[in-house]
Amino acid sequence: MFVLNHLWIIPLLPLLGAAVNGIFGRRWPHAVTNSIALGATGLSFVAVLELFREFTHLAPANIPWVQTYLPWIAAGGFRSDFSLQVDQLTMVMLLVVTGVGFVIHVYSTGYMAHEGGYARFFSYLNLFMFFMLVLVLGANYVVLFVGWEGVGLCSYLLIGFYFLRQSATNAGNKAFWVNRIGDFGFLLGMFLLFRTFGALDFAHVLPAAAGAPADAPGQFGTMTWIALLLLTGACGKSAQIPLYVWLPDAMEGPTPVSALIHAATMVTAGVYMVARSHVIFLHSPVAMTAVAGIGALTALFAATIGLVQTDIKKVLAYSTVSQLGYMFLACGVGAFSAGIFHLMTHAFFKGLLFLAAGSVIHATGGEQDMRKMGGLRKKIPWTYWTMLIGTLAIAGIPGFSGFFSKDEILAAAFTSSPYGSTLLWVVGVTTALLTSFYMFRLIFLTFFGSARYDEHEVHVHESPRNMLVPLVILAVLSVIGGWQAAPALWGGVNHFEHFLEPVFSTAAVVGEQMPSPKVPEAASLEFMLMLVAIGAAAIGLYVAWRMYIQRTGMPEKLAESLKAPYQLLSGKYFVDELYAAAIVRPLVWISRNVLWHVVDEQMIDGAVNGVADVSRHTGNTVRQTESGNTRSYAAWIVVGAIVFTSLLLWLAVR
Amino acid sequence: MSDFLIRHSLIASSVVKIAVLLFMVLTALAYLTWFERKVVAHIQSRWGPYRVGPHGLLQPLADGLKFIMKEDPMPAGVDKFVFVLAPLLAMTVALTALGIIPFGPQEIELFGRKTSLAIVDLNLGLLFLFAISSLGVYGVALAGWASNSKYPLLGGLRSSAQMVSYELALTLSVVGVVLMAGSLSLRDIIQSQSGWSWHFLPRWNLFAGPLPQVLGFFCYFTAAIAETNRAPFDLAEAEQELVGGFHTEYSSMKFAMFFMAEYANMVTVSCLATILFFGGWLSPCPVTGHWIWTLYLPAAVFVLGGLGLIWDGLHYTTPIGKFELTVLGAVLVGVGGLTAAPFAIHFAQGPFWFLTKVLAFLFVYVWVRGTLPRFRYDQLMAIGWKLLLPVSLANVVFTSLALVVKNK
Amino acid sequence: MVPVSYYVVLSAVLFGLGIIGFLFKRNIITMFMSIELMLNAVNLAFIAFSSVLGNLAGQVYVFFVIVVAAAEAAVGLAIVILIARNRKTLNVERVNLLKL
Amino acid sequence: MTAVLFFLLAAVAVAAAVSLILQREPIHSALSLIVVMAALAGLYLLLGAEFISAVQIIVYAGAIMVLFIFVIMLLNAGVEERTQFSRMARYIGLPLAFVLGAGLVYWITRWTMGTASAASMGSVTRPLAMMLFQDYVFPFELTSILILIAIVGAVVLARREDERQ
Repeated sequence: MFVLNHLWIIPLLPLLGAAVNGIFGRRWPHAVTNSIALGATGLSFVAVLELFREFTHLAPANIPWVQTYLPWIAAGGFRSDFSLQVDQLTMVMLLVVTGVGFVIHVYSTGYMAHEGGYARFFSYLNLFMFFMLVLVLGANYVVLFVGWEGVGLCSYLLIGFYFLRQSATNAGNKAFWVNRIGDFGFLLGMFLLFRTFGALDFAHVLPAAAGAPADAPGQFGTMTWIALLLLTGACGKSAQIPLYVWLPDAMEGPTPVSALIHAATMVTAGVYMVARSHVIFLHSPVAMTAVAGIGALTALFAATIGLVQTDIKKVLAYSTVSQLGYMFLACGVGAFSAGIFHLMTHAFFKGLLFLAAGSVIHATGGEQDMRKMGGLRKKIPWTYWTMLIGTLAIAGIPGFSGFFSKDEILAAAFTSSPYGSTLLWVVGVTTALLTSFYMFRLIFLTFFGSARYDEHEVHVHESPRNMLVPLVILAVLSVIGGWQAAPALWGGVNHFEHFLEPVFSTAAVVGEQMPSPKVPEAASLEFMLMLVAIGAAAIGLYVAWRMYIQRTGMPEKLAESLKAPYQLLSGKYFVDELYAAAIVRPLVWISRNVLWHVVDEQMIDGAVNGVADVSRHTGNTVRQTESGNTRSYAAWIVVGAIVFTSLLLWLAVR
Repeated sequence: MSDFLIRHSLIASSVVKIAVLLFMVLTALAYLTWFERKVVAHIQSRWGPYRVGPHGLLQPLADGLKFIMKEDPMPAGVDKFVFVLAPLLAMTVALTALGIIPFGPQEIELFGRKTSLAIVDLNLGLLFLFAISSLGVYGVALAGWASNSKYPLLGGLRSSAQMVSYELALTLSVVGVVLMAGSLSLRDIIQSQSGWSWHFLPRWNLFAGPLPQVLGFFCYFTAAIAETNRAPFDLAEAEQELVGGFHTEYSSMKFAMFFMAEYANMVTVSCLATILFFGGWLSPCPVTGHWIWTLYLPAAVFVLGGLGLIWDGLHYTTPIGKFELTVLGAVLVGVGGLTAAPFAIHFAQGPFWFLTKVLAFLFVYVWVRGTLPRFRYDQLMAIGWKLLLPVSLANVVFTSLALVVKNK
Repeated sequence: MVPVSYYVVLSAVLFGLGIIGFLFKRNIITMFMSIELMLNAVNLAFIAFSSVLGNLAGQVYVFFVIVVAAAEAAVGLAIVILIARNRKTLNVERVNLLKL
Repeated sequence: MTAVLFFLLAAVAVAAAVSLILQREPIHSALSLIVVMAALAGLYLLLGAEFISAVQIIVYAGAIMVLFIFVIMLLNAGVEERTQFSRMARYIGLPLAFVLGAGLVYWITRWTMGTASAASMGSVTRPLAMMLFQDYVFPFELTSILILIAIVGAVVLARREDERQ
């Protein structure tokens, strides 16, 4: 029961690592920095494992296990403590975060070995771990929000890690601002929550919400508003339409960062939050529909963009966005456990893919454009194989983890009523097809065909072992990561879902108030859907093979023939430009011409200078009395004496 | 007439006492100058005044005549008011101080009113004595300032600084006695010293009490000499460096006033020394038992002195001398007989012993002047601040400690 | 016997005179004396009240006032000497560098 | 008897205070002030505060004023020049002083107070000492420290520059 009683250990270790590295690391050799950073993360991973062991022996009555450390804010009726909480959902997140995080730390020691600001990088990374753990461990929305903002900060710092590159800093700012919008919504949601339930602890809010009456379909009640506001925050953090624009640019950061923060952990915080407050969402059909719709739309949208990207990391970024859409879709159709399941598997294979991509970039000496690669299969076999596994996983090839999670989501989307619908399912399947297409496109462009780079300049070399080992680990995980759900195929029990049952049981509770979310589905139907999904994946694979292995001239022709759509896709639907024209430029104009020239210069400076002038002039006038003549002063003293004495006497007689 | 006097007996008696005291004191002062000159002369093995009268006994008269006769110039550019005020002030203060001194224990009957042998008998006598004598500095300072001349100014500055400095030591050195007597009234202080230790040693503060006030007396007397601007502390009127000091510009009666003020101060200080440390009017020998004959000591002294004078007069060269000395001797014998008379014998004791002691002190004054060289100014200040002040403070502390121990 | 209010009135008058002196003398030393005069007036009031109330505290306070006056005189006159030494004058109206 | 003495001394005190103001020669002002103090000492005697009156003479007349005169002699302060730089003091100074004084007198006369009884308390010296060294011992020590500080300050202030080293 040690770790359970001292939950604070888990987040504190990375914080210490961050502090030590951040303060002293600059003078230390890499070995020391490594040992500290890895030690901190690894220890907290071990602690999480131990926690898991203890957690399994915990009586169901004690779950969620809440530990309150010290009161933080106590203002009037509002009270918020530094309190951490553990339940099954948190457990999963903890394992993912610390596990993948540790692996990526190990990878980073190899990847960043030749970069400047080594200690700074690891200090940021540890700091991110700390905040992420706080986020998932928080027992109330406030602590969760602290972690939420903290990871946002770290993401900003790490995107702008190469702060000498203008693009990097811009990307960092962009991420920060876009997240602000989401956080604004999140805050409003929290306020509304507090106003409705008088507390922000999950322990209070969720049961209360469960007890509260649900909004009718199409009704915009309090629940709906809360849910929608929270959804805004989730969209910001998890890069959903319309706030996804920051994630692709976030690829400016070092690849491990992309892997850890912008694929595996942080960007899934939104999903986590939605799942955490699933009760509220379940109480508002509108919100559920919104979640599902946004998720599906994002998934398809990002996938289409991913089709034509040439930057290897950009492709992965858009695929991340679309996968996140998948998760939202899952939550939107009430299959929260499926969403979390996909979150986990996605953490495995997308982390793997990013790391592998990083390895490729590392191998080709910083080259990110796939058109300048090719034929690397022989040169960097380890990377090739692991990346292939990751691709298979994400494409949903049976037996790999991605297959199980994606299949579950699609099934839920198709079957679960009232949320599910055929349309959602179709979108999901299409997305799956596109996904497998662009992923295999990536593989073929990178590893097959003839080398399109200059052999003499670029000496392709396999990455060092401390980069390959993480790849292998993640590859293994991407394979077996989904097998807990496997038994469901032959009518067995889905262990993962079963494990998360207690958390989402409230969904069942709510379910009694509305048409049951899941109709008992016929195994045959299930099987059918599965086949369709596999088929979609296969088609994607085949088309990619046709286009990039057999008839390599085809893509250009295609681009020629379908010029407009191609431009549209490669221009990412010109969303950035749209935002720039619609929001950014007006804002800048207003800031410059109104806020700066009018408010700041006229009003604020005017007020300050005015005060200064007034005091100066009064001083000038009063100064005349300071004649430096003692006798005048004496006279003044007498005046004071008269006033004072008369006052005293008046008081005495009155 | 007489009943008027009786009705206002307070004023009347005071007036009479003042008149008598003034007469006696002024005469005494005059002859004090003669005394000093004689003594110093003999110390320096000279004859001193010899011409005017036998043994120069009429010299004071001559001096007085000279003072009165002399022209009294008012130097140019002096501040007239202050210039005149200064000597008056000095004189007045000096004489006023004498008014508090009690000369004897008994009370006398004046206009049906018993009053003591002092003009006033305050229960804060000592304090007022110091209060008045602390004003003495003004005479000197103002004189120095008003003369509008550099030597007086320097002298005045010096003496005012000197007096202010030594006043501290003077006052502090007395505190021991006051503590032991537990009173500020001179009469009480004297009374507190009555009695004998081991039947022969009078319990005077100098060598009796919880803590013999030897230190106190040393400080007191040194400071007193400085207070009165007497040698060796007479820097205010150091002829060699400042011509005449603060009274350079003064002449005739004004100068005489300063002169008299100085001697009056000497007398006051001597009286105070007698009172504080030597048991005032108390007889040095117990008048009880087989010491009873000492009651006749005054008479004996007077008679023997008178007889001696007569003998000397008979052998004197000049006829006037023969006459005067014999007459004087006869008067003395008469006085001696008077004091031996039963109705006066007890009354005579106090004044006799008191004046004897005072005379002794005055002799010491002159003796010191004739013996010691003058101090340098820095030495003067050093002695005042670095020697007398600490010592007298220590004296106060030790005395109070001794008292505490004794009262335990 | 004299009513105490007479004494207090006298002290008030002396105090007022002190103020006038303080206002109308130019010589620093004389102004200083005026201050001393005011202190004395206050002392008189103290003593008068202490005697009418039969409470010696008033006299104790007078004692303290005198002590403080002594200290004040010591320091103040030292300052006066400095002023006279530096400004070569004792007229306060010519010692007015501290202005504007 | 006391009434006569009171009015006598009071007249002397006021006259001397006036002359303190009117004299142009600092030393004359000083002398007038001494007279005031002497008169006040007499008044203290009338009020039965004999000890304080003695202290008044010793400290004020005997020490403080000597210091004043000493400084006057040292600086050779001549007749003060009647400059009129301070409009404030020139025009409203006198009215102010009169307002204050008159106001005080007015208010005082409004109160009815007992009569001062010198005889009421006999020799106050002993009880005064008791009070001073028992009830007020702390302020007493404080004043002693104050005096010490004043001495040091005066010495430091008054010594010449070249004596510094």
